[in-house]
Amino acid sequence: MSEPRHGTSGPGGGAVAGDARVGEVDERVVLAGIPLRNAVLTASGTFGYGTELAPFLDLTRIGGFVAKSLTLEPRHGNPPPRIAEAPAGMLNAISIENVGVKAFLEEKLPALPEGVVVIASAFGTEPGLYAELVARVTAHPRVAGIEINASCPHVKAGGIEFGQDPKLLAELVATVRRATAGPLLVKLSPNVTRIADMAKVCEAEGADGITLINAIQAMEVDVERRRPVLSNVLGGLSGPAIRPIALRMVWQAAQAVRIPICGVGGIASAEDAVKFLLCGASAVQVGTLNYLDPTAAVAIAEGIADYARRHGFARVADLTGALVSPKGK
Amino acid sequence: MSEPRHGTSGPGGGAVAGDARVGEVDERVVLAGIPLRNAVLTASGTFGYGTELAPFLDLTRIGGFVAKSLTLEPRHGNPPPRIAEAPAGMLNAISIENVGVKAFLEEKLPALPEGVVVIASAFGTEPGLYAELVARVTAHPRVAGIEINASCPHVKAGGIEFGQDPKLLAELVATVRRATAGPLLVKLSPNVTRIADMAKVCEAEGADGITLINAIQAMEVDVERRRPVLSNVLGGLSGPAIRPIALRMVWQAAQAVRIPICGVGGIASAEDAVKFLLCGASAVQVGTLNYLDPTAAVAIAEGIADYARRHGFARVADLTGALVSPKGK
Amino acid sequence: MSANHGAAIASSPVRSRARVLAQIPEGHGRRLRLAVPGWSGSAPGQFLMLGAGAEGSVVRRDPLLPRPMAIYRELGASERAGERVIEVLFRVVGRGTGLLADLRDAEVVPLVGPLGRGFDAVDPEAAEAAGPALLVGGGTGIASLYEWARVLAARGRPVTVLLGARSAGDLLGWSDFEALGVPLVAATEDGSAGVRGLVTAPLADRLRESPGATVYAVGPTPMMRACAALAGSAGARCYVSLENPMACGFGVCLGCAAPRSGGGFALVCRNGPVFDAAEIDWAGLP
Amino acid sequence: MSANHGAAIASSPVRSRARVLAQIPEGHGRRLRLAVPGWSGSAPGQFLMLGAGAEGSVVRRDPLLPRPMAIYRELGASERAGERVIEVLFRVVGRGTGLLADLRDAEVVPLVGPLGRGFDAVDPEAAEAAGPALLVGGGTGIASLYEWARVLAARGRPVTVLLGARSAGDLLGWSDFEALGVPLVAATEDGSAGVRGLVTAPLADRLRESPGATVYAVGPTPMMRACAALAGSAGARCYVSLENPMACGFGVCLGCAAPRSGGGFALVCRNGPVFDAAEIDWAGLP
Ligand SMILES: Cc1cc2nc3c(=O)[nH]c(=O)nc-3n(C[C@H](O)[C@H](O)[C@H](O)COP(=O)(O)OP(=O)(O)OC[C@H]3O[C@@H](n4cnc5c(N)ncnc54)[C@H](O)[C@@H]3O)c2cc1C
Ligand SMILES: Cc1cc2nc3c(=O)[nH]c(=O)nc-3n(C[C@H](O)[C@H](O)[C@H](O)COP(=O)(O)OP(=O)(O)OC[C@H]3O[C@@H](n4cnc5c(N)ncnc54)[C@H](O)[C@@H]3O)c2cc1C
Ligand SMILES: Cc1cc2nc3c(=O)[nH]c(=O)nc-3n(C[C@H](O)[C@H](O)[C@H](O)COP(=O)(O)O)c2cc1C
Ligand SMILES: Cc1cc2nc3c(=O)[nH]c(=O)nc-3n(C[C@H](O)[C@H](O)[C@H](O)COP(=O)(O)O)c2cc1C
Ligand code: FES
Ligand code: FES
Repeated sequence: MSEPRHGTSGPGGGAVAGDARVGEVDERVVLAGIPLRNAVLTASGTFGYGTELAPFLDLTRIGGFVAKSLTLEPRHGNPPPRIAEAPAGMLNAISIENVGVKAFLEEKLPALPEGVVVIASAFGTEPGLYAELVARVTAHPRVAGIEINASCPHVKAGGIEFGQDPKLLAELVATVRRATAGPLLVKLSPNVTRIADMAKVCEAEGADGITLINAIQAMEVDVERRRPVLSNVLGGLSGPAIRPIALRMVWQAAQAVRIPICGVGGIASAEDAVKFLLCGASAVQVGTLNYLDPTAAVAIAEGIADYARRHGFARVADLTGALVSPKGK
Repeated sequence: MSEPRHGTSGPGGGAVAGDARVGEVDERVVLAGIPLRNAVLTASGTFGYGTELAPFLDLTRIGGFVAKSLTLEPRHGNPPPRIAEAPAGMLNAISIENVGVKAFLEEKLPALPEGVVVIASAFGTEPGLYAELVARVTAHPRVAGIEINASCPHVKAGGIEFGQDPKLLAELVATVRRATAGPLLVKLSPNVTRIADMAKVCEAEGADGITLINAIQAMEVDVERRRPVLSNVLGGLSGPAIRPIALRMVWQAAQAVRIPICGVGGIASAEDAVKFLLCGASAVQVGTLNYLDPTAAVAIAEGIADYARRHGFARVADLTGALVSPKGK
Repeated sequence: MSANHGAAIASSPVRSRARVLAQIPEGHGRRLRLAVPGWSGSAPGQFLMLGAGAEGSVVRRDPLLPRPMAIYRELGASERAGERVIEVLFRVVGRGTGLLADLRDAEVVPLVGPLGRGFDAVDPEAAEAAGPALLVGGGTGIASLYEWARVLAARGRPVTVLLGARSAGDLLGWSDFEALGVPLVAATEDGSAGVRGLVTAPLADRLRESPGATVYAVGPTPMMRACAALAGSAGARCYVSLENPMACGFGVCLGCAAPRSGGGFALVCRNGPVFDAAEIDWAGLP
Repeated sequence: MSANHGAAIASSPVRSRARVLAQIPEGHGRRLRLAVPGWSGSAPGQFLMLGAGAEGSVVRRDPLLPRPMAIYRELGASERAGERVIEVLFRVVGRGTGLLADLRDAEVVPLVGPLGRGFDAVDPEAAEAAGPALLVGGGTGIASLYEWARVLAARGRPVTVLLGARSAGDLLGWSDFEALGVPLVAATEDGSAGVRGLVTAPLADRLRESPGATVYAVGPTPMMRACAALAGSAGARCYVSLENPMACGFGVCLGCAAPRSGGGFALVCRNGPVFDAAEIDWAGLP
């Protein structure tokens, strides 16, 4: 399809199974209370502050984007090298370099065209700092929702990430929940034994939704120099390589909680995106692929609608959890 | 190099930095008390019982192989489909189909040529069953050592794997340790929050070494049929895609324990293997690559020796942990 | 016992780097002619594992796995010593076959083979039997039957080849089969060649006319199941060649398991790909 | 403030699918001529992100990332509407450039560009300045200088081009620079062309002879650092173009950070790749 079409068929209406010609597909989905034009968002850290991608795609043709994770103050990242290539993926160790909340609210948001859905990403070293940041960002009219990046090492807990410990995570979600009445997504770390347990914690503490997964902790070595490639030694693995792991985690989380899930991890095609929806995601995020093809997110949104039409779904929202009888595992 | 050469240079002897012509490289390594001709083993479940690969490579040209995981009784695996392709990798859900310990000892081992180093892999649903199996296998003169596959769901602990819970793992290792005085490796599950904790448990309970990683839990979906590709829904991701994750875990474990580590996960070249050695592995295992190229393990062993020579290491064993000043992370 | 994968491989396989001699579009499929160093021939019904795409100057790991392909024809020694020429017939259905279709002359593709147990190895009576042989091929399954038809005809067996496909363009290798000079029947779903409909109809006729016949059927699972049923009710033996997804092709990944009627699993790559249809639990095949 | 990546891109970039017009081996390197639909030209010093290999019928995800390449030459409109022809010069040093070397005529390769801030955008005085311009290229860094030399010469600036490389075969684009008719100096480490030794020696001479000169140096980090030092002691401005590994090329992955002398980081793809040498913390570059 060339243009996203809305409403004309509406809930339940329209399409006939197997027939691609009749019926228009309703692409709209609602994620954690955020109404989206379509199910495709772009992932934090892969889409900057939105304007960078404007030369390549119409920002109003995607569901929205999650901005680079913010800290209260502007922050410099790690020294180079910060990235490395990996089989069907890449490693990164940027460490939340960002313009800070002030510049985000006063420079970045106003620079965006009307009608672009922005989800702010919050990052901090203590629950209180997350909460303070969220309180400041949530007030801004251009912010449709907030995603908290739980992959930050907790200062007081010796390097372990909030997202890796149920107690730390519960404290973080509860604290942030008190700071905003708006849509709140918690982005989980994949570096855990049982993702379902972490999802339950988010649900219990009042999160409106879960985003998973973040990049998977990994390492690369330069054998000629006999050194780690990244100055930070460890980095996050992203890209197609991690997609089957992300898909598994989304499916496991979907079995465990009722709150909506946003699926991220290696999505490189509409077919990939559909897999996440079928496994229980209400929306998806495209990340690393933006680097290869900054126009990809729009094409993926269109491809999802085509899939829905071919398979007789009147609404993309109906694809969520439409996997046929998976054994409970 | 055409043939593995032994002893001629000996510990410390021989090579001169940067000069590839002088000095012979001693390829021998010792893993958990098992003397190996070279540092390259092949991974359990990817090399059958050895004889299957005999048409393709000289079994005495590799360090040895880890046989398919055994259970006390012969066992059928999952119904098809059991495998799926993934970006730079594959998924499998075989579930330890094997000939059972009796046929292994009486048919498989005797069928192997002299001089082939065999490590048996033990699998069970309870520590007692692992121990009984290990006791029977350890007695056989052809068994150089035992690797216990800790990626089995514990029957009494509702699906959680031994390798995912420190207490279950401690009980398993302690029980099996009492069943054998021979070299004992514990193969850990990568589906954990902190691999270092699991490595420490193995060391504390008397394991002679650790093998990591096993395949990473993952999922693939057939969008046309809207079903999981695998009959078992979930499967294990292996191949190059997981190499940066495996390398990270080997490095983290090496920082945490003194016992030797055998590195596995996506190794597809000598360079890949060297990365694991530099990060602290005493030996490596080649897995999925055997499917693509059943001759690869020998070429990788030769390539490691070439690397050692080019970089002025007299012994491949000296590559273990030879990463230059990685930041403690 | 199904977990015993010790069955012997017919002729010892090699890992080799094949040279592309030609890639010839053929109807809706392609014919790939390869010169394989170290290849010492194969038995009818055996297969090989073909790397997914050319071995370029840069190794790429996506897609990762090799693709199982029947050895369609053995064309004998090439002009280079120790090298033999073989052909593979395939259709582009996904990424792997898409990359095979991109192979250009003189490019190199890694392969492992010959693998598996062919018709002679699985059918103990094939060597002596004198009764009529009905070879039924559907879709790309046709590729598994050419060498078998040639060998049986050479042994003086009365051979009839029945090929079924969606349309005329899917009747791969048709002229090669014609050249064998054996009775040849085509059935296409759109009637563009031979009789309209499924190949099982002409098979039913032949079974009635030829008592003591043996059926060798290779094609989509439903077709093989139907052939087995027809043969069964006619009291004829039926052998099939299964096409499960494979990772290794030589018995170590255990990924190609097919359920046995007696319970447990057979390895298609090692115990097969040719099986006595009665051995297979057809309901358990995906 | 280094975390502010708002700097404007010179001319608006496009994502396009380029057609390979020719791939010409050139000494130890290769010249790739591309026809780029939607391309509207670039400023000297800008670069593009080139997909690692041809866009085949099958999408392969290994290697994954595109490769940054300088826009060596702008050859104007092609015979097709809305399409322009550009050239890239590269050397095969790894997997990505290995796959670029495999590109054949008429194959398609995805690209994004033009990207980054070129010489004019970074050197405020370049437009008006009349002093001598000393362009120093090392290795593949030569590729970033041709268009700049052409533009400066057209503006009537006294331009001298100094090219350094390991040996004559690494002096990519030599004849193109000759055709510009500007003073051209070569230095090779093995003496196979021009003066033997590093290009910094002739640069030192020229700096002495040409007061008020501006140095534009592109090449390996040690070379650029040396040029910056020479220029500094001669009281000349020095601009360099950095080559950090990149994932996106347009300012969103933050992977290409270079340490600033003032502290913090600059994004090579967005704030650069051209920088005033004084802005860079050379000790902090890998
Ligand atoms: C013993 C044997 C002989 C075969 N002989 C032929 C032949 O002569 N000509 C021919 O065209 N095809 C043949 N096939 C089928 C062929 O291997 C598959 O069609 C092909 O692997 C899938 O196409 P693809 O790789 O492009 O699909 P992809 O989607 O890229 O395949 C993805 C994965 O699924 C596996 N797969 C998918 N479908 C099949 C299938 N039907 N059979 C086996 N594996 C599959 C692939 O091996 C790969 O691992 C044979 C299969 C087997 C097992
Ligand atoms: C702005 C800019 C302009 C460039 N212009 C040219 C040019 O005109 N001609 C040319 O030959 N080369 C140029 N390079 C360098 C070129 O991008 C690298 O040599 C190339 O990416 C690495 O080769 P590879 O991909 O084969 O190596 P690989 O080993 O496959 O690269 C692995 C990863 O490291 C990155 N990488 C490795 N080395 C470099 C490097 N030196 N610079 C940047 N990224 C690197 C790659 O992008 C890739 O992500 C330029 C680099 C930049 C940043
Ligand atoms: C270079 C880079 C920077 C990233 N920065 C962030 C970030 O600031 N906050 C965050 O929540 N996730 C960040 N991510 C993770 C992505 O949002 C995404 O969760 C992950 O990359 C997996 O998706 P993908 O495989 O589609 O890229 C970053 C990823 C990359 C590659
Ligand atoms: C098909 C298949 C079967 C496997 N079976 C076993 C097994 O029985 N026991 C075991 O410990 N590991 C098993 N593994 C895991 C491998 O030994 C190895 O740990 C894992 O595949 C990662 O290494 P690789 O990426 O090199 O394959 C299996 C892997 C595959 C792909
Ligand atoms: S394909 Fe690996 S065992 Fe059959
Ligand atoms: S390369 Fe991505 S920000 Fe510069």
